[in-house]
Amino acid sequence: MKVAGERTFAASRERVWGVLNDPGQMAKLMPGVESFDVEDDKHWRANVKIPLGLGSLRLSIDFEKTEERVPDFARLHAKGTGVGALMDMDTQFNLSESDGATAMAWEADVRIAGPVGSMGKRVLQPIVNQQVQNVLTALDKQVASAT
Amino acid sequence: MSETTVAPGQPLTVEEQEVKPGFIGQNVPRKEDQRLVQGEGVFVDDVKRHGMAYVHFVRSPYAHAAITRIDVSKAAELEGVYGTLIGEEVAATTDAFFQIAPPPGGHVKDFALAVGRVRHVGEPVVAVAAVTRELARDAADLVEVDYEPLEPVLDPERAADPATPVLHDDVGSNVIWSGEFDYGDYEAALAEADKVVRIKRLHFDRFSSTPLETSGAVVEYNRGTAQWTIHSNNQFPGFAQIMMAPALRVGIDKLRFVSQDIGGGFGNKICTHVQLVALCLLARKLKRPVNWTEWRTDQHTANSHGNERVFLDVEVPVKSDGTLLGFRARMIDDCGAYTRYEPLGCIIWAQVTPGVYRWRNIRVDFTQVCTNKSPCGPNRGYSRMQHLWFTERVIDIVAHELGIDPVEMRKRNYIRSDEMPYETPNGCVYDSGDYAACLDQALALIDYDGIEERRRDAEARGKLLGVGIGSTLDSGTNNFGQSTILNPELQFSGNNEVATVKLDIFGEIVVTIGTTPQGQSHETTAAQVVAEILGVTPDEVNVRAGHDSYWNSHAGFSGTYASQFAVTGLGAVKGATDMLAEEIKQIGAAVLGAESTDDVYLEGGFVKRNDNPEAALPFMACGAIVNANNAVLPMEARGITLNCRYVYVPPHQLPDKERKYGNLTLTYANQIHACVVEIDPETGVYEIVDYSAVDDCGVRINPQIVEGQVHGATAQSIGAATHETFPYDEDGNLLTPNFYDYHVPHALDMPPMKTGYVESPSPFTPLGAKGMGEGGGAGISAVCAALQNALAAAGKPIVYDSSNPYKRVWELLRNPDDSRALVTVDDA
Amino acid sequence: MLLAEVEYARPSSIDEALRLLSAHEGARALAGGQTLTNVMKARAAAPDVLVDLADLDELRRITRGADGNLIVGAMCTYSDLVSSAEVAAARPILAVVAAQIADVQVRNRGTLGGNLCLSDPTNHFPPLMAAIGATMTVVGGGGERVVAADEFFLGVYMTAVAPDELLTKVTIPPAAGTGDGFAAVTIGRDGTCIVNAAATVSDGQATVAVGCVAAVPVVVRAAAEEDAVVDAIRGTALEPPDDVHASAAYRRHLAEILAARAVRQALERSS
Amino acid sequence: MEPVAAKRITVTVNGDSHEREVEARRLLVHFLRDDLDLTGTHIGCDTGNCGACTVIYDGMAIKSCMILAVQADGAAIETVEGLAANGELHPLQKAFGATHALQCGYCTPGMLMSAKHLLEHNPEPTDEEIRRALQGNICRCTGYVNIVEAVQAAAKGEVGT
Repeated sequence: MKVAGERTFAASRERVWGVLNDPGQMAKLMPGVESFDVEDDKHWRANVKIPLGLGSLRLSIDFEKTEERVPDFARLHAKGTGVGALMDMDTQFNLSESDGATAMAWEADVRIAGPVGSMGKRVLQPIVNQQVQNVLTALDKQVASAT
Repeated sequence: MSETTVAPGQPLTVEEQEVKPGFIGQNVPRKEDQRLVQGEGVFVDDVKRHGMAYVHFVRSPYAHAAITRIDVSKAAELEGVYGTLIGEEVAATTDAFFQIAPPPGGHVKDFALAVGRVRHVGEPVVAVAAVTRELARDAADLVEVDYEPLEPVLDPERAADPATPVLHDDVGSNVIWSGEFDYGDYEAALAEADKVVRIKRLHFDRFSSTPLETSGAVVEYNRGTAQWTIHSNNQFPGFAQIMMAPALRVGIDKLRFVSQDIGGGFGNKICTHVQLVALCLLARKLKRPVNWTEWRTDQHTANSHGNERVFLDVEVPVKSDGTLLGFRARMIDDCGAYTRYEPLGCIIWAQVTPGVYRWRNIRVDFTQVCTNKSPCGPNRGYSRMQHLWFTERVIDIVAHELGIDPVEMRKRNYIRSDEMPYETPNGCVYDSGDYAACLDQALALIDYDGIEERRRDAEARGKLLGVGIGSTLDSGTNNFGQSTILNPELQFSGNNEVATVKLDIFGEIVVTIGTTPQGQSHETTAAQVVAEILGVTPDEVNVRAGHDSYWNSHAGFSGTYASQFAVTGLGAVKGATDMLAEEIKQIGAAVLGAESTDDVYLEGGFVKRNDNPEAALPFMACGAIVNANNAVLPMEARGITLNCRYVYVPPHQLPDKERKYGNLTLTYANQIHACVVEIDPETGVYEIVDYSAVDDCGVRINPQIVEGQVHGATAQSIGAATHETFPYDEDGNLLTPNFYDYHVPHALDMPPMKTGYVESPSPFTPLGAKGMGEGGGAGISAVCAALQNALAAAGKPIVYDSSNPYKRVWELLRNPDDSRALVTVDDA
Repeated sequence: MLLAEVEYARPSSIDEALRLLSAHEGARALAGGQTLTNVMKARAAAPDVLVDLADLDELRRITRGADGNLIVGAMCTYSDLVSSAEVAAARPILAVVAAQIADVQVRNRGTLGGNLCLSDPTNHFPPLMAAIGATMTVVGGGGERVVAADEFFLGVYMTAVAPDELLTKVTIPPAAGTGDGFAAVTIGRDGTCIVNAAATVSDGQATVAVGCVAAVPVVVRAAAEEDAVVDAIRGTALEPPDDVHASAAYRRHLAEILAARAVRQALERSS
Repeated sequence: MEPVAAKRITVTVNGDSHEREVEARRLLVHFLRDDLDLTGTHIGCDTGNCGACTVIYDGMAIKSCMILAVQADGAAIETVEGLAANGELHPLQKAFGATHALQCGYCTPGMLMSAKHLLEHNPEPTDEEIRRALQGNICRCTGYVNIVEAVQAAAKGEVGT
């Protein structure tokens, strides 16, 4: 399932880049993070608990930064495993600065398998959209508060 | 025990077909019902054994991936877990299943569990056995499997491209089988044609009959005798044994198959030998009986789907009056990830090469490929359904494009009753039938003459009304020799079924058949035939329920599949009963002092002298004398056992492998369906408002049961034509893995159904009957044709797919030209 | 399918239920269970504790308030709504829609509260509640609060009801002078909704809520004419999910057609 | 009263009272089939769509795969095994046989229970009402034609003994 969008921040490209590439701040972006471990600057692992009305979905997600061109482009691969679900995500963003504001063009390809996957896109797509919104809102806050 | 068989090729004599009026042809109540309406049937999950373990399969979440690590330790440590089974153990203790395809397609390595690589979502990777169902499921969640995902192959049209990843490295490509079928003189047909209609692409979608009872088994292993008892709902034990025994490296008699009641099969329960081998290994390893009951989601993701087929570059030479001269097409069949009954689908369609039409010049380029989807297998109408849908779609499109009335078009091209028996261009012989008469009845049942008025009435209500016709040929009693056209090395041909009929010591008549019925009422119809011949009532005939290979009343092709019981099963029952009748008469004649068996007859459970009916010997006495008092028998009568086993063998010959020519099946029942739909042009939502199905299966042993088969098969094809489909997303996830998204017609979805019949007795079968269980395919064609007809008023889009959910109908309404681009008509 | 291990309690009072819900992390209220049980069978969700509301009779009542409002307890089943004289008198559309949900067996168990708290995008009731201006009474440790339908649905499977709260009743204004409509395209007759729309018209104004096109019902208000409503729907620039039953474009199209049909029904019933 | 992972329950099935200790997660259908050996109630799907497991629960037709056994504590349940009385088949059972309303027989117990529930609430149903009442029960063999006929025959008392 592919999702993509554009977002503009009233901040310099360096600041946005800083937030996006600081694992510690990344952790704050993700919904329901219970623990976050940094193995090295390219590999992180997070245990998240995504809230669903029917009981939350626990996933352990391994992140790998597969490509990066400071200060405007990075690609991430994320592989999540949990009871009832298997998540596989490729995401990338492109930053461009114009008169003080930074535009972020992002896209993500999310694949979900397992029983949760069998619940159907009808349900999953809105859930993914929701989580993406949460991340972006959190990102706004982080960028605003970052110095 | 006496035994007789009919030698292949030996024609059945005429008087063998003459059956006295009596129980045959009557709606006698079903013997099966008494237990089934009380919930006293024994289905496979009802079988329980002391200390039985419950098995759960850990299945692949990926369509295509390498297995890099399997760790079952956490699962094994869970209290209540008896043990596990993984691919390496399977590969070490069994051989890969026998492959029907010749090399290189035959190099597919198929094991009971994935070995090193998974090839479809839902493929079993690990088996876990525990003390309860729930614990087995819990333990499965503790099994750790690491996968390295590979690019999935999902599009059959691109599977053969060299650039596409290969599923089975030993095969070297994704092509399982391919061959050319060339009959008549296609070039001459092109030359003779006034017009040539070309259709770029037609698609027959995946679906399955999804029997309400999923697959399952309870397997016991006897360590002392090294024999397995397999209580299962497998519907073709003969085939399962042939597949399993070599894989398990044991003799066939080590595999005892037992079943009583089976909750629907429709072909979908033929290929469970794969899971059964895993269960046999577990039962032996764990030293305890094991129970496996497939979940619905597993049935959808990993059981046999009906073959998906694409028809490309279709070319139809035709005279301007609509006379069809022939057709040419490229067909690509998608058999999924593994070949378990395949590539038989590559030849089975050829039983009905020209459909019900007088097409004489045919050229088909047929290729079967594998993809990362659920393995395919027989599904009610197996392989013929796809092809017959193609012929009906072609007829309908040609009629619409040439502006010829579809009814006229069909009548002009139907094979006529006066041409029966009719030899097709590829040497198949249609035994009997009157397609035009069936069509007339079907049209009368939906009041075809009033259709234009109903069309106007629908228009007034803002609806588009359309009428469509579909046909099907239900070819039954396969000649397995057709498999040698695919693979000349195969040693399969002909067909057979076994029945044993005995008169027991206290006079009970006991019938044992080799079949595995799943609702086809074999106990009842067998009793009708036996009662007819022995002069008793069906109530006095005890037919054993189900199948048990230890009854020794089965043969290599025993089972219930491919529309043949009325011929093979009842042929065997009739043969055995005729033998028993003769023996009873011998005893009677001897005891009653008659000259010969011609001087006595059977009536009401007695042997009676023709000249003096008062002189009568009860069956009970016959049974007692032979079984317990035979010193009184004259010497010449002492060979009599009153236990007669008969193997029915149809008069098949080996086909010509080079020409792909010969008679591939014995009988051809047919059905003609007519359907009226109303489409809401704003939404694409449509409703079937009128429906008729007319059946001709020769002599109807039990009309009510025949009609029931027509109803059921029609419901399945209406489901397939509307909402039942198995689509996959770009990652190879099945999007309809359960009945929530895979919508099966329920009572409110089904239209009022009108049925009629024509009886054209088969000249080739013992009772003049024909197999008829798989005739429903006509419904898919009828619905497609009705949609096409209704949409003619909305830009004449082409109905190009067998499955037409609302979204597709809306697309046809929105962009009629997209589908119109599929068709061109050229002057030849 | 088989559930993961779970604990079970059947409280005899709302307070007891609330205590259990707040005392146990991962506790979920169990109403009719016609969806929750299935999701648990698939192990797509695994609550640690199920708090069965079956014994809370006060949640099973259907009454009329002094103001004429219809008050439906959260544990009332679809069958209760179909056969209720109060519903027939106050807001018949509730019974009309309830009778279209799934099948007899499910209607005998499934509850209004469960349907709303589940907030599955294909459910019938969320758009209906939004259109007819129902309000939900939610109780928790902090006492009781009333939430309008517009604010009640937060996302797929997510509502304003927190894990330690309960939806106790739904208050629905009487039909007086208004007309209601409901239109849906379903998979087979009375099957799962592909798109559905509910509408209410009163004094020339229409409130229309469309379901299955977003995480929560999409509500528009416009003049009570089909064209105005269609324009309003178009104005929301829907981005519906694309799945096995319908493309986004098809859902977008159906949203307009069904909204118009729901309004047409509502107009017929209001006059 | 604290949550429990297992519970001792008492359930009346076809008039007989049964007391058992069950895990909280055990579905009623598995309780009937595996614990009480009442295997006439079948399972055909994972999602509560097929109705093969339909039983009558305190007078209501429900699907026993969407309710836990512990929820049924104190309930009175009727299953297909309870339809026939003193060796006499229920009129619906006779009608199903007489009209060939079953083939494989797997959906039949659920169909019979849904039909019984219908006739208890609506003794003279129309064909449309019968189809609506059986909508939650999938049959893959009969196309429903003869099932509707059977329920109609039973309603009209058109079945002999």
